[in-house]
Amino acid sequence: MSWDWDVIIKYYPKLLDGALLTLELVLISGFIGVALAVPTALARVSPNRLISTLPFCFIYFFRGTPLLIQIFLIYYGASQFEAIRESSLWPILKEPYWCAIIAFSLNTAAYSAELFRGAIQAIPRGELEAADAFGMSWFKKTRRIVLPRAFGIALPGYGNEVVLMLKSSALASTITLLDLTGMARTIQARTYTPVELFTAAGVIYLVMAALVIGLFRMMESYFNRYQYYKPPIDPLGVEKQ
Amino acid sequence: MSDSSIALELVDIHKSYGNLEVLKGVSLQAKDGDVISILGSSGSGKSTLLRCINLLEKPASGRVVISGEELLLKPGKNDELEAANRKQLESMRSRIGFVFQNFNLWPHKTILNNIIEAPMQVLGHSKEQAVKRAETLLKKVGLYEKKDAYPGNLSGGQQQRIAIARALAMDPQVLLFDEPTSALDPELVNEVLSVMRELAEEGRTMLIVTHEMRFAREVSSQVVFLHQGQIEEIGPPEQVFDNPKSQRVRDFMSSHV
Amino acid sequence: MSDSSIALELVDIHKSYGNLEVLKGVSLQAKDGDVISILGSSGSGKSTLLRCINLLEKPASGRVVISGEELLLKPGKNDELEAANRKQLESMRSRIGFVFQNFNLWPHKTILNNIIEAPMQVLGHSKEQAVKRAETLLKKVGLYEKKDAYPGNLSGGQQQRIAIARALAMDPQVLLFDEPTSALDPELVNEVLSVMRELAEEGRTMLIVTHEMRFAREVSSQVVFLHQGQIEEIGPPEQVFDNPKSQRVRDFMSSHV
Amino acid sequence: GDKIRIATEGAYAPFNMKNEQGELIGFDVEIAKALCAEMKADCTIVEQDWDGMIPALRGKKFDAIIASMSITEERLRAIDFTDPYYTNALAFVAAQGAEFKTDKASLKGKTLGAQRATIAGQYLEDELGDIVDVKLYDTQDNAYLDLASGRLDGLVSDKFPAYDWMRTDAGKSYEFKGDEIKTATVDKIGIGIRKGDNELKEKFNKALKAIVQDGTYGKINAKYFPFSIY
Amino acid sequence: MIDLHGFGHLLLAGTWVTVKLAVVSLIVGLIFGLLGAAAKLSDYKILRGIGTAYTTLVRGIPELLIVFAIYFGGSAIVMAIASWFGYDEYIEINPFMAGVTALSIAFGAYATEVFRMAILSIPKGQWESAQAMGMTPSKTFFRIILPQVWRVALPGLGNLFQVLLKDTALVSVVGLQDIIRQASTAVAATKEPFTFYLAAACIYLILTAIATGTTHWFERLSNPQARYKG
Ligand SMILES: Nc1ncnc2c1ncn2[C@@H]1O[C@H](COP(=O)(O)OP(=O)(O)OP(=O)(O)O)[C@@H](O)[C@H]1O
Ligand SMILES: Nc1ncnc2c1ncn2[C@@H]1O[C@H](COP(=O)(O)OP(=O)(O)OP(=O)(O)O)[C@@H](O)[C@H]1O
Ligand SMILES: [Mg+2]
Ligand SMILES: [Mg+2]
Repeated sequence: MSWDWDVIIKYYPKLLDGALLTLELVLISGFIGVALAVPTALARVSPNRLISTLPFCFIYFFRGTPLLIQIFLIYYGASQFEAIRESSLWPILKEPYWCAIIAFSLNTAAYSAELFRGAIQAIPRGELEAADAFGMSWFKKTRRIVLPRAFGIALPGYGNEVVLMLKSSALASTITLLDLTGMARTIQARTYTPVELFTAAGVIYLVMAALVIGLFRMMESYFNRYQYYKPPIDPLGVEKQ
Repeated sequence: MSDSSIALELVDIHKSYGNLEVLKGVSLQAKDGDVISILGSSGSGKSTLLRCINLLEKPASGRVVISGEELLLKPGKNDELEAANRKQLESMRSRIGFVFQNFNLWPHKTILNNIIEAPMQVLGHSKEQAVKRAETLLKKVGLYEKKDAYPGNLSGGQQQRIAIARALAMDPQVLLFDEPTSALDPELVNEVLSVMRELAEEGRTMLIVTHEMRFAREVSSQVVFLHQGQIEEIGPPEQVFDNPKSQRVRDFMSSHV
Repeated sequence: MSDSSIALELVDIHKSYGNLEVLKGVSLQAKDGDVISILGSSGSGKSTLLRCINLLEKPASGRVVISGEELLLKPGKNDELEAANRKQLESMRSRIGFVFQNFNLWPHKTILNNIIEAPMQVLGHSKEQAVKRAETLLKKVGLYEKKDAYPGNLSGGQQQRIAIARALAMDPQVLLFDEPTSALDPELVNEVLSVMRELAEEGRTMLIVTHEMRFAREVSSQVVFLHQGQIEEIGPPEQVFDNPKSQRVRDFMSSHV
Repeated sequence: GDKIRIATEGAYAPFNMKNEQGELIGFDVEIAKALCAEMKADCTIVEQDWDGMIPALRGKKFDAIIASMSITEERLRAIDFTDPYYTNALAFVAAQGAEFKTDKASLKGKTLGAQRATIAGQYLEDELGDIVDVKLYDTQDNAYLDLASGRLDGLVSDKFPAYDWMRTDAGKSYEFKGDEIKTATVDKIGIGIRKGDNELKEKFNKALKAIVQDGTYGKINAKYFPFSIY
Repeated sequence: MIDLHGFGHLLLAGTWVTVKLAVVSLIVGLIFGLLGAAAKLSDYKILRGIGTAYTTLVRGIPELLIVFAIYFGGSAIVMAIASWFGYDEYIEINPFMAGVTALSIAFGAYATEVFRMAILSIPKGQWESAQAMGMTPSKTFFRIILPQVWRVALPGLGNLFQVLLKDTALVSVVGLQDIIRQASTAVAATKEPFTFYLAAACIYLILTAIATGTTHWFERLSNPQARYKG
């Protein structure tokens, strides 16, 4: 078998289109996911059973079942019911794009919520007591102390989650979306060059993942800079003389 | 110390950890400008008492009154009391300064940010205002040049001074200090002492857990001796130090030459 | 104190954090049975000096000799020295007891397990042997009944006593104490003092960072005053306390009435 | 006789699938068994996931693929095929009673689906791509589901599996529309053989001829379809 | 309840495959993760480089590719060596071993990150107090640090285990029949996707309940002081 560069060159723009859709799906569901995960995690650590049960079930269900099945049930499953097809939700649920966003967001929300829960519980108690002792309200304490601190602890785990989400977004192709994987499959069905196309797509995935990993490295060294502090060039030494 | 209204009142505080009864009914009154030192051997419940005042520990029973306002309590889990009104608890806590025995600085914030955090977030001070006050305090405790360091980069005594500055930044009416000079050298102890005198003169009320007898003697208007979860002796420093009624206190004092 | 071979020798220790030069050449000698107190104001580098001895901090230059055996060092990263021979470092460390300023107990182990861990793992003692010794020590520091508690369940002073017991359990020849009595009440300070006297009589060598002048005076054979990264004054307690040569030391001492 | 290992997918009813006991059954499997009987070979039939099929054949995990695999240019670069053992046909499928004419004018504006990477999918894109909204699915089953959900007006599909589907509960209210579709290349199904394994290829070809001639093939065909698919 | 048309026992067989794969890969993967974290936190630049390359590369490429590379790449290499000695038959790499290898390499790369952060979150004083007593670095790590690391790492590892449980489906390309593969063959035979996918989801939920229970028990175990009463 010879390696066919022409195919890659010819279809690169299309692959990039696919990559763009992949990025779009990951970014949008990533943001919605975090927005859902934070309150979920906070509710999950509540000592109040009434408040912590619902998030527990949510996390349990969406972590517990395969994303493939979640997408399948949302896209194909929901549409089997007359009632849903008649309802006002149908214009949204009809679109594979929104079904993918819904499934990805809920899935990543569950995984991220579990990470944030762990991080919140890993904060030493004394640091929270210090906030309490100043009369910070629950909301202020959460916003100013708990979340920033938990964020620093959860970052690498969350980086994992984003990379995993990037890769599992390939499942969007099972509901007719032309994301990077969907695009590669469609093109190769025509050009008979699976190796070249999947390699090209693989390289794009690798580049995107490397970017995500690099971004998280940077965020980590920024948010956890207190662990790496070295004293500044001594301005006082100059002043003292 | 002009007027003598009651700034802080504790009534019959009880507290247990599991089967260990740590506080067995402690009652105490402090007037504006009072400085009360709390002595007692290690494990006698001094920290626990202080922590019960602002409900960091939930007492089993008892009442806390700050400047005439009673902290509203209701029965919670495990036979412990909890705040009946969150807002009230928060507002009370914001008026009570607390210096922890192990400092509890926030490791992910710089020294300056550790100090301005609560004034900005709780009292709603502007950033400039908070920074200005923080810098004054940092100079006072001699750590201005460390303002951009993180707590992990400080020596023990430096951390303790930051913890004191952080509590003072809130400008609280009542201050609770849990061994505030344990990591300080004698010079710094003197400085903390003079800061406290100033605060007392401004009419603030302080409860100070300490093991430094000299410090307690010089700063306090009242000395309390805790023993086995109860107040063994209470009185002005001269009485407790030089002429204690209780045998236990006499033994304790004699060990300190 | 029968023979007077040199138990610990530090030669010209330098140490910087970034551009902050903390130790600027500290040299010190201690003979068997010597008890050396290290005084100095907060941030003067006392903890850093102690930590350099067993290489918890990597000095920029200098030599450390323990009982005639020199700690082998080689240049490492950032212009700092590091151990040239890990095995030697570990064996030396096992012969040096260290009590941390902030205790550093292991929160996931019970008090008893905190104490028996190193004797079993490093010295290879059997469990019975280690437990027996640990229980003796726990009784000595008055915390036998807390042996199944976790560090998080202890008061500050109790934790400090465990930290001391943990170091003693290794039966080390040289002991480094970083403010071992900061959280203790006067009675306990006296007890620690008498423990240290016993240890000195057995010929062990101790370096003690402390802010308690009375303690330093009573226990030490030598007193060292650190100032701006250097030894400002060194001598027997009578000299340093009552008749210091240096103006700085005189100021410092005068603050302690 | 010889030992031959034959792979099939087990997920393409009615050609290859599994029964409740987990045994492989279906048209492909019966043909495979008939061929083996004819060759007097000692055959084992193994199950292999579709994506790993060609690599595993090349990796000598088995010797032949009888899994309704179309003979395509692309595959011919990697493996060899025997003579075709059946010929596929395409057809439109839509709901019974639906207004669905198959001339281009009437198809205009409709949403049609097909399985990706199949002749049907290519036909849709090439011939009707400009006038209909094309949706491509990973599996034929998903395309059926979207027909049921109403997202699709109709689909273009291999005729035989669709025929089988229409006999199940899920497919019983659908029917073929119009005539069989004429495509540029005829979709022939063959037995995949490792390149260079000509001896085996010839054996299969001979056996195939034999079972078609002696009526064994016809009997198997009749079990599945009331029309000839050879 | 739902009618599985007699395919239930196949799903159970798939469950057993999934569980075996997941548990073995978890154990091996945890070892990879610890080694990876140790490398990334090491003082040596080369080790850090290797760690970074491992996590970036393995997390960057699709897991399916790793499975392919190990299984087909592995057997190709073995066979190339064998044919050198004149042995030309198919040599199968045990699919289970290949699956475990691939899944644990992938799991390890993600676990590396979780362990690394958990280790960093342990206060420096914990290392120091052990070292000050002359404990070796490995004793310090295994006796003092690791027991405290679990509490911080468990939620992240729990997540990864959930992903692993589902990634076992990738291994169907090398011929292992996990839950998803069994479910989809049942779907192909019966044309009832919802029945079987829901059944598969239920099985996963049961497995998850067990996994979650175990993690929570382990989390409690690694935080003993919370349980101490007076
Ligand atoms: N990790 C670090 N990074 C940067 N600076 C540090 C670090 N640790 C200590 N320092 C600085 O080094 C100086 C000496 O610290 P050290 O802990 O030795 O003081 P000390 O004499 O023990 O003081 P104290 O009596 O308060 O414990 C201090 O100014 C401190 O801020
Ligand atoms: N979380 C806890 N769980 C169980 N017991 C506890 C807990 N906290 C404190 N205790 C016990 O309660 C008693 C009182 O503790 P407390 O911290 O109030 O002592 P203290 O008077 O402040 O002592 P110190 O002078 O040593 O700080 C001690 O015996 C301690 O072991
Ligand atoms: Mg205390
Ligand atoms: Mg210090």
